[in-house]
Amino acid sequence: MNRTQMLAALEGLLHITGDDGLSPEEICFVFDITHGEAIDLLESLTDMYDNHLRGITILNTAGRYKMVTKKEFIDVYRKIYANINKSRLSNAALEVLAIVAYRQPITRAEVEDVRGINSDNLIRKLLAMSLIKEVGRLDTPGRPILYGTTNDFLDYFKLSSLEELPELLEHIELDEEMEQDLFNSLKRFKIN
Amino acid sequence: MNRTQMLAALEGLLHITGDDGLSPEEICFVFDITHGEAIDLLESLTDMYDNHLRGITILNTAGRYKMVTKKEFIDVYRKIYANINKSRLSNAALEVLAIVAYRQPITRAEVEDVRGINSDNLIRKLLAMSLIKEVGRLDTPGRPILYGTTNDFLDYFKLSSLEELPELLEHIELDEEMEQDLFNSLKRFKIN
Amino acid sequence: MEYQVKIDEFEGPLDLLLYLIKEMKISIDKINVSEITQQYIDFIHAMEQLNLEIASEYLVMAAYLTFIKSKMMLPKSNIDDEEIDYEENPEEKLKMRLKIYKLFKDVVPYFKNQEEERSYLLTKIPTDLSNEFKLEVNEILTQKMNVYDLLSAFNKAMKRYHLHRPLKTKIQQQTITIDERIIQLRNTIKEKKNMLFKDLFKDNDSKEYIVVTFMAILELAREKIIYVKQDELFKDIYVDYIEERVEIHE
Repeated sequence: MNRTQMLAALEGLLHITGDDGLSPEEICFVFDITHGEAIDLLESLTDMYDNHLRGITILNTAGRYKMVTKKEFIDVYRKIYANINKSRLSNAALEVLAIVAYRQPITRAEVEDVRGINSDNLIRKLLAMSLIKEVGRLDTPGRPILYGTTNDFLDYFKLSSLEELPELLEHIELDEEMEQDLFNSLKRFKIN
Repeated sequence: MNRTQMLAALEGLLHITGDDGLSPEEICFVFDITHGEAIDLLESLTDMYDNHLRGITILNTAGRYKMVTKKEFIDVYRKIYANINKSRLSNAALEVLAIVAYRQPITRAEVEDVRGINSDNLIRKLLAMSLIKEVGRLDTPGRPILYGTTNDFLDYFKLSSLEELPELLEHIELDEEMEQDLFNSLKRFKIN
Repeated sequence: MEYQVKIDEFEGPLDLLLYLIKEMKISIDKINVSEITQQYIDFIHAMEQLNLEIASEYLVMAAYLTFIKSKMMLPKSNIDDEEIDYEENPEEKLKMRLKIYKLFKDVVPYFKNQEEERSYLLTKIPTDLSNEFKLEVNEILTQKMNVYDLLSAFNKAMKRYHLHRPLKTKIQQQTITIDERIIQLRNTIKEKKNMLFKDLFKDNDSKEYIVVTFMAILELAREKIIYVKQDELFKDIYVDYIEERVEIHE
């Protein structure tokens, strides 16, 4: 892989890793290059973004490099953000709601583990909209709050009960595994 | 805001919205431009990505535009995300999807008539994967559920809309009317 | 006749019929029901002899083919009345079914290809802006959503969860292989000549690192590069470097 290709691949990699970003060590590992070469690649890419009128750039925080938007267009971002949140649930809020609905009762930490992203504000928003509520506390250190869905949630999605939620793939696959186990044990039974 | 700035801001917007992407309507709203101008901006940005050796590009699926990595560096990304493009649908599942896609809205019984074999489990799985969904019920005894494809379906197969599906009759010496006849006759035709 | 394929490779009786037709190198329009019926039944018998499970639909089709075959052998005049309209030619019906099924089967490679192409294009989690911009609470949700939107959102989160999961562990695993650890340990122990066993584990407490280190120690001991000793049960374990013996050449 030549340098130009590495730059393009690094751009792609920074895109996928999003807010997590990349450490120089991870870049060394991926391209099999030295630390110095990794830093050099990052600097070249940052220069490319800064020399052209681009909307994104690379930020180095706490030793990790991440792709971020430039501050100058913040009003544009605010405008779309406000609009998305006006008449409907944002995809992010819907995602949190879906995780709570299917995995309830669930703690904030568990929601964040699935999403891989801080979800504090979204949980507060859903609470304020009374789509979710506190349903108890977990009996572990810190006694974290457990969340579940509300009757308003059922109303909003026109459900008479939680059983009406569409089935999850993992349940179907579990069923199949159990069937397979049963089938195998039957076969064994036959032989003996 | 001039055109160059709009391009930069659009790049930032696509970065922020990530997997959610942007609809042309949202772009019109943010920049206060016409639909044609929005499409034009998107095309210019895509050209910029394609003309230079860049790691990212713009994809249009299900009518939304999103920033994605280019295919060519997939092996690099696999080093970090081991599970990239591992799971694939079975031929049987693809058959069911193809039938639903071309014949929607369609009942399970109709799918099974075409395939000549029970497809209950496959339909359950495709529902759970949110590739198909219930779109209504047929007004016949038993009120069977009608299925159709979802936006996730379009995204999963890199389609901007259902119109993009290839012509089904391309390779067969039947015209549309004949095919409809065949299909109608199928409905009356039960082997058991 | 020996069969190169097994019944579980087919998606159903129609798929099996299409295979047999292809093997006979004829088009659907040219099939001879009597011949294809024989082939089909022979195949089913062969599979039964292999004790393979055969879905009931295959047997229903066998019965149906036999029915068509027998019907065709009857003189035409024996079939009468109004039902003729679509009952008159079950052979044509079968051909139609095969053609329709083939339409969809033939489009499967297209979907397969699209699925693969899409899987190469990766995207990112939407940036969380709720800290930057104040998150307003919607008073009324005007845009209708249904449970499928909810399911879709859940699936998206799970997909991402599975995709991103191996990120950290994988890099950790890859950072140190047993061979690399052997070299590291040999150099460290050589330098210090004598070390506490437990000190070899202290720079990293990940499970992978501990396992890799332990394996490396075993390997070094096996190759007689180090010597592991313990004076008494539950006492500290020491690791000594074995000085290279001077090879005496004859």
